[in-house]
Amino acid sequence: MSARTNLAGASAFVVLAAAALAAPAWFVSLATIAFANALVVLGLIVLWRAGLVPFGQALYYCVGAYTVALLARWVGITDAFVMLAVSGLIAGLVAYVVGFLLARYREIFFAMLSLALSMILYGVLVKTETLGSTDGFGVATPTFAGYAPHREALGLALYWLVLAVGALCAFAVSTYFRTTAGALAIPIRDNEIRIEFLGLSVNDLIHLKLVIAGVVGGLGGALAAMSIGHVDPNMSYWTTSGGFVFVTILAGASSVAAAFVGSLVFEIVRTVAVDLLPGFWQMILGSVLLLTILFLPEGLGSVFARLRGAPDRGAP
Amino acid sequence: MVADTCAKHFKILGLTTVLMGVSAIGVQAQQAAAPAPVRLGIVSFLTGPAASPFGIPGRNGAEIMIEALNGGKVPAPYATVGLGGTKIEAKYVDEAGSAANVVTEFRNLVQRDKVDAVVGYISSGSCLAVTPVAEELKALTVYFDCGTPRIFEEAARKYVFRPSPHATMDNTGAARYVLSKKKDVKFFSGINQNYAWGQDSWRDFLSAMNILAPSAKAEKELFPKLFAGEYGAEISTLLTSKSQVVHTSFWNGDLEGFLYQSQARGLSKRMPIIATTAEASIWRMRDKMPDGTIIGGRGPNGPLAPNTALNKWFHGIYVDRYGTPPTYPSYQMALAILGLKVAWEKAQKTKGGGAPTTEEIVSAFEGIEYEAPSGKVKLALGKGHQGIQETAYGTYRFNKQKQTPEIVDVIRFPAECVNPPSDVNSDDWVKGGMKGAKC
Amino acid sequence: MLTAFAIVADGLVYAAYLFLVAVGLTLIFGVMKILNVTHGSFYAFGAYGAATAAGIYFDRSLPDALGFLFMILFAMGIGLILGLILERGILRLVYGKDEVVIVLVTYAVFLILEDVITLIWGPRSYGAYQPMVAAGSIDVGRLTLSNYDIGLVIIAAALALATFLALKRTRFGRLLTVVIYDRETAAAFGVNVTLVYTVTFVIGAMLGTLGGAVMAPKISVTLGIGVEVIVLAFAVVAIGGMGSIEGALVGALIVGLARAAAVHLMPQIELFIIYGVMALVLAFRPFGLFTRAEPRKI
Amino acid sequence: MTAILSVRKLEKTFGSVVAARDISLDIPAQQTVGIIGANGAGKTTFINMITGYLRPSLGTIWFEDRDITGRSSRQITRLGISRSFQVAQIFSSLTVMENICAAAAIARGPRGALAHAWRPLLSADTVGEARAAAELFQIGAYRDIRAATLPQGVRKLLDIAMAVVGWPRLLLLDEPTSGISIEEKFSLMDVVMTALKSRNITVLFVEHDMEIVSRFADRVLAFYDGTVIADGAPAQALADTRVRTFISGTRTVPEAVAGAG
Repeated sequence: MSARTNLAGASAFVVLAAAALAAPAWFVSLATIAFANALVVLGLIVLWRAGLVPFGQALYYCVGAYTVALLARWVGITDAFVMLAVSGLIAGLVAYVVGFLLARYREIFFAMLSLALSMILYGVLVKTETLGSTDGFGVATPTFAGYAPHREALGLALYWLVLAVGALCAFAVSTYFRTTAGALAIPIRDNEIRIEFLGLSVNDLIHLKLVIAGVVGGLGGALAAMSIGHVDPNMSYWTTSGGFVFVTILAGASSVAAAFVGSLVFEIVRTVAVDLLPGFWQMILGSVLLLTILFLPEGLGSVFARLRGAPDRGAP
Repeated sequence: MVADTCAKHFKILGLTTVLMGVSAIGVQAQQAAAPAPVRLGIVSFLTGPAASPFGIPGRNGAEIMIEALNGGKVPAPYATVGLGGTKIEAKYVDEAGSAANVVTEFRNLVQRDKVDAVVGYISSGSCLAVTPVAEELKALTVYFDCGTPRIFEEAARKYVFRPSPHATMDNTGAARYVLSKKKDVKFFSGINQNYAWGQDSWRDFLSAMNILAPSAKAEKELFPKLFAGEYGAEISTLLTSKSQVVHTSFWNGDLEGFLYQSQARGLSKRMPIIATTAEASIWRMRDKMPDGTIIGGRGPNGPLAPNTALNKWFHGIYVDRYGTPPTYPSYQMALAILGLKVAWEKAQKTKGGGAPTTEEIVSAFEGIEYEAPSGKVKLALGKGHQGIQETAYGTYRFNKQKQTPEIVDVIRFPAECVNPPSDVNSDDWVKGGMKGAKC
Repeated sequence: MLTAFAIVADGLVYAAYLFLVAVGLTLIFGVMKILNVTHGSFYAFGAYGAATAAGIYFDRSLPDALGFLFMILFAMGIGLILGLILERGILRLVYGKDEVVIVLVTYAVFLILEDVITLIWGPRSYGAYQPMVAAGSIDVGRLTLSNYDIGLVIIAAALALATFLALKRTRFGRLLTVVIYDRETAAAFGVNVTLVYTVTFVIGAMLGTLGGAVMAPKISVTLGIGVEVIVLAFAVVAIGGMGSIEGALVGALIVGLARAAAVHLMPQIELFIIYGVMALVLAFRPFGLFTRAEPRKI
Repeated sequence: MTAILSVRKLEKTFGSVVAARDISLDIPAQQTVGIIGANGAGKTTFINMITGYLRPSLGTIWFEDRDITGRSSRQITRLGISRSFQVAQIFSSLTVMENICAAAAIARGPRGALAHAWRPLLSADTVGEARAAAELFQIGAYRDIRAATLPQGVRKLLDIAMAVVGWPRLLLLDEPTSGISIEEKFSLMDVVMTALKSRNITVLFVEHDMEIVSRFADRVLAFYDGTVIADGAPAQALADTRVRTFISGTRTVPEAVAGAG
């Protein structure tokens, strides 16, 4: 079973990677940003399965993005791989520290506290005038182990990087879902007490999930910063987090691939809405969200599950 | 079961691939029918808090300007149709959203819609985010409203231009006006929104005051959060201070709310408020704008614009169409579009006819001087990419007989008085004593 | 001395503002367990409604006080209609879903309503300053206070008292208390929970529009005012304890006074006050000041 | 015979309500003890204190010569005390096999959550362990069924199987037959008790049905008003006057009053 899934994932990866050569440049960069955001959504799915919905996941996105921007600005490092590794590490570290507090909370209190934390980072960045306050600052063009592409080549390189990191994270997370700690996500939502009575700390399990979500969120932010070429404190604002939760609802938590499809669909819907009705695109987005919840409560991922006849599970 | 869920991936990933493919095909179909006119992407806030004061007036300015250009109705020397005889086709895009959204939509305009140039951007954050992308895509981009001097000070740019002056002028001008009206200022305060625009504005104003009136002391430096709405505590703080003037770079909703509240509590009688963007609000606030408020319009725009034929024409067609006078974003938009026209036609002339290439327009654009409804502009800074204009400040008075806002005691400051010389960072220039200012 | 007085006065005014925007939110959460993002839209509709009413009423040389009443009634009328449409038309379809999913439903409705505002009122901003101008001001030393602000504090206090009495003394209020305390038992004892939900949501919506209506004279009614209010109200409610009216009152007072003190004494930290207080309170009392965790029965 | 569990002067108060008081007793290894008592008599409070869900107000609890008073349920589980629940506490989104595997993986694995993020839930040794437990409780046929859809009896057995898969030495069963029809009760208890005996587990079980108690228990603890009013072999304990009056209901109240007088 697992082998077949991995094969399917690998072939989809190859097809997606090749598709970039045929797709127009603007679409490649749209997909790059969409897949970078999908990493944050992937982290949300990890938490979502355990019934936890943070309204402040943008915290890690922003930490990852600023890490990339500051590495270039202060240290002079522009190598994409080094920047990614450091961003993931730092975002994970932030999640680890914050996790000691957050892991004790559930439901709406978890959501609100995570929101408060991300807004505190927002406040700090707004106060940091040397980093351009709300205007933010530019991110140096990344290099790839010595290779320094420009224009279309840069767009493709970034797209492939995002795709590769996305595939690795998707593989890692879906492997994690099969481990004991990973499989105990929905059980946390169903029945925390039983897990405690089996001898495992639910708070520790959640702490671990927070770190995983933080690392992938940080990687997402790092990749987004590289492909946007600019960072600003808005990346930590609550509406940014709201956007990620929006995509998670759209995608559903039933599979890791849904994060990528959902994120791409969201970007396409948004850009089409802005194109068609420049003054009223929020209305279109809101309607899409509402209709998704009403008619596809388990997200886009569930459509495929229904086709297969498998029972839905995952989203709360 | 657990393993089972992962088996869905195949179909989902398949869908993603199909989506990418379909979009790619759709786009290629679109590209086939390339239109003959010059295509412009016009970007401004069409939704959100900045739409009403800046985005919509900016778009309106573009709308009537493009219409008049296409009809060949703009007074001389701009009477040629469109750009060098070719009509303009505009596509209006919303600036609202994250930096990622702004950059994505910019790429869409350039790479998908194949526009010949992009004119727009109100937020400094947008301009900073778009600049490297414009350079990378070699896409001619003309900013119309964003204020940060950083765009051309952080690096030399090739494809990006901003005819409207940057925000340093607004605040050095404000300091000079205050001091020319109240020579004995001992204490002054500031209330600015806690984000880049407010912080930068206060820093420039403070530095300029420190240079021009070293004995005057900044008393309260208030930074309420953006869109706070309720300013009771800030007004109390100012009321209990010794300040003789308050500086603010608030705009639209925040400015109006602050002015309503400070009027109700007598603050505006105690000390004049110098509001660097208030020109955009006078037509809405009318008699609710306190008399004596010092009004800025981010340059010689609106009632502060020079009394020229071009200005009268622009003001006239705008009022006819929209029923309200044009405010500074409309003037800045007209400035940007006319700049593009001048550069375009100069390039065309150099070339000896036919549509100029982006490279040709870009080199023609550098350092041009021309006249717009807001008077003369010269692209003197940032290696010929950043415009300077004179600026003007005045004092507000609501004329009760004519039932109309008036700006009196207008003082005009020459461009070289309130702008740094080329190749000097504006922050350093102000802090270093505004050397070389020709007033 | 004057500064201390100013801090208290400003703090009370800000607290009144916070309480007025938070009370409807906490009521709906208490009864229905819905964290209602649409509350921001209610606030905005209330402000726009009040501005429209002010436009209709003033300039006709009618008494000012009645004009204020007209603005409030007009705005609350909008709240009534909007609340009914949303509860009957949309929310009832999603009852029983996860709390967080319902939050997202209200978020979706909020996005839609943001554009509905543009459709109805256009992008321009509106003023409704007449009541504040008419109210005048009084001087306390160098400090001039707006009578309208004092009125705002009185309105907030009266509203707090009224909600308190309504919950304790009226039949419907006691019914609400029962539903807040234990929904299932209430239903089992024959309380018509569906009706209670509808009425509560409509009252919450009307309180939201009331908040917008009384703030409208102080602010410029413009696009996006609802967004700012949401997080503010959420924070107050989270600090006080979700669903607790006393909590909203105390939360508003804490944040109001803390913010006023910050503006007067340390303006640099103003930006962090609300989230700082919220993170601090939640760190020590995870369920807010006025709610307690209930241990699960096994 | 040494005691596996010893409690001394155990007391639990909630405000002014006394839920348990002055409980002192020893349970020898491999004994099967039935706990009886009316609702609110303190049976579940007693179990909750031993398993760490409630912290005693006073008194001490010793397990295998170790003071476990006030330790968390998680730690106590790791020391070898397991429990089942009045309402089966199972993971309804997982299959029967996954439920038991989760229990087995936790019981066999280390304490930290991180260590569980490397091993698959369905690894060879947990599956083997889980399969054995499923066979032991005769629910192997339901292996791949989602727990949410299980019949009540199987839910109960699954709940107990999850408690047993970690090889506890002391097991507390909170009303194992609640919610089960009278016809099924005995067969269910047969399965459970046979399984537990085969693993040499000391058992405390709460039960309302006196027939079941007298059939399966070696010893009976009768709870009334927060304390133990009778302790002894089933025949002896069930014959106690107060037990007959307050718990088993085989004696009418006037007699009880007379007897008490």
